[in-house]
Amino acid sequence: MTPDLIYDQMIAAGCARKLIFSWLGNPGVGGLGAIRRRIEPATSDVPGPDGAVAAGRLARLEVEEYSHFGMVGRYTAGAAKLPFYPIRSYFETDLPKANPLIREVQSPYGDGVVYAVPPLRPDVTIVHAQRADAAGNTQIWGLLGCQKEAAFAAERVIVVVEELVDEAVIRADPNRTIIPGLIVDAVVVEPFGAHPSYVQGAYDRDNAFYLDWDAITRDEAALQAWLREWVFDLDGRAAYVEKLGAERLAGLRPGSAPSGEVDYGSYS
Amino acid sequence: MTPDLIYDQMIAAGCARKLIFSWLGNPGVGGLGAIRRRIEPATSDVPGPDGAVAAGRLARLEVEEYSHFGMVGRYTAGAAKLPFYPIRSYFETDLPKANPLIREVQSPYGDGVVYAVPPLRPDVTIVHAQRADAAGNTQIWGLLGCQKEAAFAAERVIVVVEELVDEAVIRADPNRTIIPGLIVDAVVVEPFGAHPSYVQGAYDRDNAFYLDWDAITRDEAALQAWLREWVFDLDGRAAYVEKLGAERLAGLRPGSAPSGEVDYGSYS
Amino acid sequence: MSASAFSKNEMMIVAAARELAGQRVCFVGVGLPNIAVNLAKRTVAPDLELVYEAGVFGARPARLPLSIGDPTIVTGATAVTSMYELFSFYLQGGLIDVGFLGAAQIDRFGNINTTVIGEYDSPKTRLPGSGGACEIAINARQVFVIMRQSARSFVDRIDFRTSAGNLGGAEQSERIRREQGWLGRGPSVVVTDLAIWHFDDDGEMRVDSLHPGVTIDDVRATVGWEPRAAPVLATTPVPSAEELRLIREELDPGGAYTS
Amino acid sequence: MSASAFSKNEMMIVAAARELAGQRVCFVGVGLPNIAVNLAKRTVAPDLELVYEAGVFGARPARLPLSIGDPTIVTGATAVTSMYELFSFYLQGGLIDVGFLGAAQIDRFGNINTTVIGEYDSPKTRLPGSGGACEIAINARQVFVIMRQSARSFVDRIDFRTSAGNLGGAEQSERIRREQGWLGRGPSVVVTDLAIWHFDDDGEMRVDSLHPGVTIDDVRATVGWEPRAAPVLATTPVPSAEELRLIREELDPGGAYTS
Repeated sequence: MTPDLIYDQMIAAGCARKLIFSWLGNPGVGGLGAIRRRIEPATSDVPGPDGAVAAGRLARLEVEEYSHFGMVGRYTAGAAKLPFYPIRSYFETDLPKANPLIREVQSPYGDGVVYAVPPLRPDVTIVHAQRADAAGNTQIWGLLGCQKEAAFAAERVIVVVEELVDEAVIRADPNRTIIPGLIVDAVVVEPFGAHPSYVQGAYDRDNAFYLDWDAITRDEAALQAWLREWVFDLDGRAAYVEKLGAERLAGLRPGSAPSGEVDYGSYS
Repeated sequence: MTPDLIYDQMIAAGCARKLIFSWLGNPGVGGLGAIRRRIEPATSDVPGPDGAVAAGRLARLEVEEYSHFGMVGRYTAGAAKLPFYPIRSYFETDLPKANPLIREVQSPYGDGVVYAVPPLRPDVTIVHAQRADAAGNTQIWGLLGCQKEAAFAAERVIVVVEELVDEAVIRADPNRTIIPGLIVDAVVVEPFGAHPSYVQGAYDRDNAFYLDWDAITRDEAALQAWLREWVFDLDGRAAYVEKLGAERLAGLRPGSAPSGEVDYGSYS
Repeated sequence: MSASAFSKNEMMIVAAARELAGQRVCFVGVGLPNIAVNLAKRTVAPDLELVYEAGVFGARPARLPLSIGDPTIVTGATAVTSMYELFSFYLQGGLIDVGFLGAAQIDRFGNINTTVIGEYDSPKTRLPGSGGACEIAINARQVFVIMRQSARSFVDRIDFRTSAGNLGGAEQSERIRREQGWLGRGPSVVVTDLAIWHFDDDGEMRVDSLHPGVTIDDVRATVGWEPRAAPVLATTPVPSAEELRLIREELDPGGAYTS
Repeated sequence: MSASAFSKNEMMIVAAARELAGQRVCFVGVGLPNIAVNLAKRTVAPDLELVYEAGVFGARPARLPLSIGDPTIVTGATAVTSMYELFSFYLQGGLIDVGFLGAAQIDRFGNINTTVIGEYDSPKTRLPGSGGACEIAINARQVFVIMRQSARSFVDRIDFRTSAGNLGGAEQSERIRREQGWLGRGPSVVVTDLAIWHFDDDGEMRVDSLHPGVTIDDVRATVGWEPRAAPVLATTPVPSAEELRLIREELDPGGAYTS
């Protein structure tokens, strides 16, 4: 939906053929070089300094582009098994010309036309959350984005959590459950798994990383070196977190802002 | 959406000309006599024993009928200013024949037809909730039903709450806010305001009332007598609650089932 | 009533509950399905995920819910969602294995009426309406029905088709389900106070098991068409002492459903 | 930089923030709008309700949000919703008074490009894309734009119309807005590092105020058409010491936006 640093990394590593999105960038900082190099002909013709995964050797990135609400509508239609989702966006813009999957649909009440977007059904949706139980029942607070819709729309769902909790913790507050274990295929317990991004209540965005990325992403060699150092040469995510160092991570911890409790009542 | 006792009371009192709904009844108990008498010709021809508000003197009740998802779709379209909402219901049922507002709409992707329901924009939506602040920011836990959609779809919104709380209570847990004060026209603080129904964590359904209602609603005279005693002759809702009696209400209090707390984190 | 004696309603509820053995996710309808599913959760299907249309997934009601919007279905549940999300993502999204419905009228192909007896615009009896039934009927993978059986309820022609069953037969039903992309295969069992019915390949229901003390003539006398019976009719096993105890002590101590 | 001196970017942000005086509900776009709106909330519009597209209504960010999905917009907010609900009920539902957008290119009628420079299929520069901008542009009651002004950004023809402004002029814009039932009246102000622009009755933008030290020739040199100017050009009041303090000490101590 909103490709940022992690997409830039995956695309630099050659993991993607096509991007379906509504906004791309390094939020609050700048652009994403690996993605731009695979979209802009002037830069994508330049071979990268590195071997097989250098940008210059990779095919142009296919692009299928919507607005935010369009992407939300696509996931919603995917989750609800609807053939389309109607929204009032796109009139008098060039987006329907750029993307022929954005189509008009007539209201059956004779009051005009709206635009439609088609359902999106990801092969896999990966959601990061504060906590889940072993059955995959997942709770999130703070921004929810479009994670529920993207999970329900997907063929498979992987939940990455800061903390594995007892089922009783989940069942004590069922209104916080965003994704039921019913649709979850795997729960991965990986503290700091959202780094360099943040998790509400757990840690802040590592803004130094975002700022540093701006220089790295402009230079294909630097990007490939970063991938070697921080991805390929490390034995999994735990090693990545260890390499970041305890001090850096501790500096990302927010102060406390407790929610308060409510009472569901015991009815027996 | 699901007319139950309070609708039966309002219709017996002559407050309604038309019912737009998906299910009607006394949940878990039986039927709603006042409504049935204004729909079934055999009974609606019988004049009521009481004066102007007797069922027999009132016109037949207009009926506009959907399924649950149809009503949800109507409110959703109303809240989102969509000209229609598409759902996969109604195929091969008699509902579209009974209600010509249920119409087919073609998918613009050439993969068939779904049904559409039209937007519903209530003049007023009344929501009962556990708590709100003075600005109308309203929090609900437990069943959410279609209250958010119905509130956003409405011209005016009245929130009735068990408890008025400080703004800080709301802001401590923004994920629990279902309705923002922005769309609320009035906050009414009325403990036990949902009686004889329940409020999660606050009180249980007064089941004796529902059982008693079955006899009352079958007999127009008994129903009108109930309205006199419990509505017309009382000076507002507080008098109704007082008349119920502290003992009866105390018996409806559930045990405690606390939600636990989460931490939003302080990011400054 | 002694533990060995039982009412027709108790037999019906027990038989319906047993049909849920091995099922995973059940959408619970209002009325009789509510008690049958709650009994199943306590007996043959402890892992059954109960879904209530008011917006609950994974309910663990501590008592029999008085309605399908009872607060006891929320406390201790896995998840609460809006009705929008429940109907969109869980039901229409195809996550429901069994939809458990009641009915006022049913025909031989399992089509259901819960709307009106008589003409729609001038009904003899106004019934509750669809609620979520018409969408459960086409989106749940299978539909189970529980209802009392009588000449007024098992009819040759239902007065209003609220919820689609096997339509005019299996051939038509399968074609339309395929064409429309319905996720459900339609009705698979009807449990009454007299018998257990399943569906033949042509989509018509067939008596497979008579409850203790019920004869095939009792069934014929309460069906508005010439009913089909399995070549060898089983007898439904009587309720166990534990099943009866659960109904009488935990689920329906007032006997509202079962007396 | 002393308190009395200020950068062009600081002047732009201060001028943009002041335009929000008296407004109630503001949808905050990514980038420059984020800092302008947060400054307004601390100065001319303390009651402003900040709406962030990631799903927050009534944000009270304790610091300048690093992005429009920063956790500081959640803590202490009035409400968090899904993006679905935010775009459906708040934005498309018509509850937003002002949508505050940035832009890479703008034309004289306030149409905006944030998609590509050059051909769409073979772009010279790939920009971020619409995000929520194309829906904000037609659903927010008014649109405010903040952007740096240059011959590359104020162009006679934008390369791609991401978000509708006054289309080919007010007549066409009003007709289409009426026909399509758009809730928004379109762009009403553009604030740049040089000037403040509003829109004439015919839908074309007009310079109303020049920032201190800027001449109309500076403006002409950075606009790809012959720009219109108000008969009497105002001079934008300089940033106050308090406005500068808020920017430098609280909102952008690193100077990312304002240096």
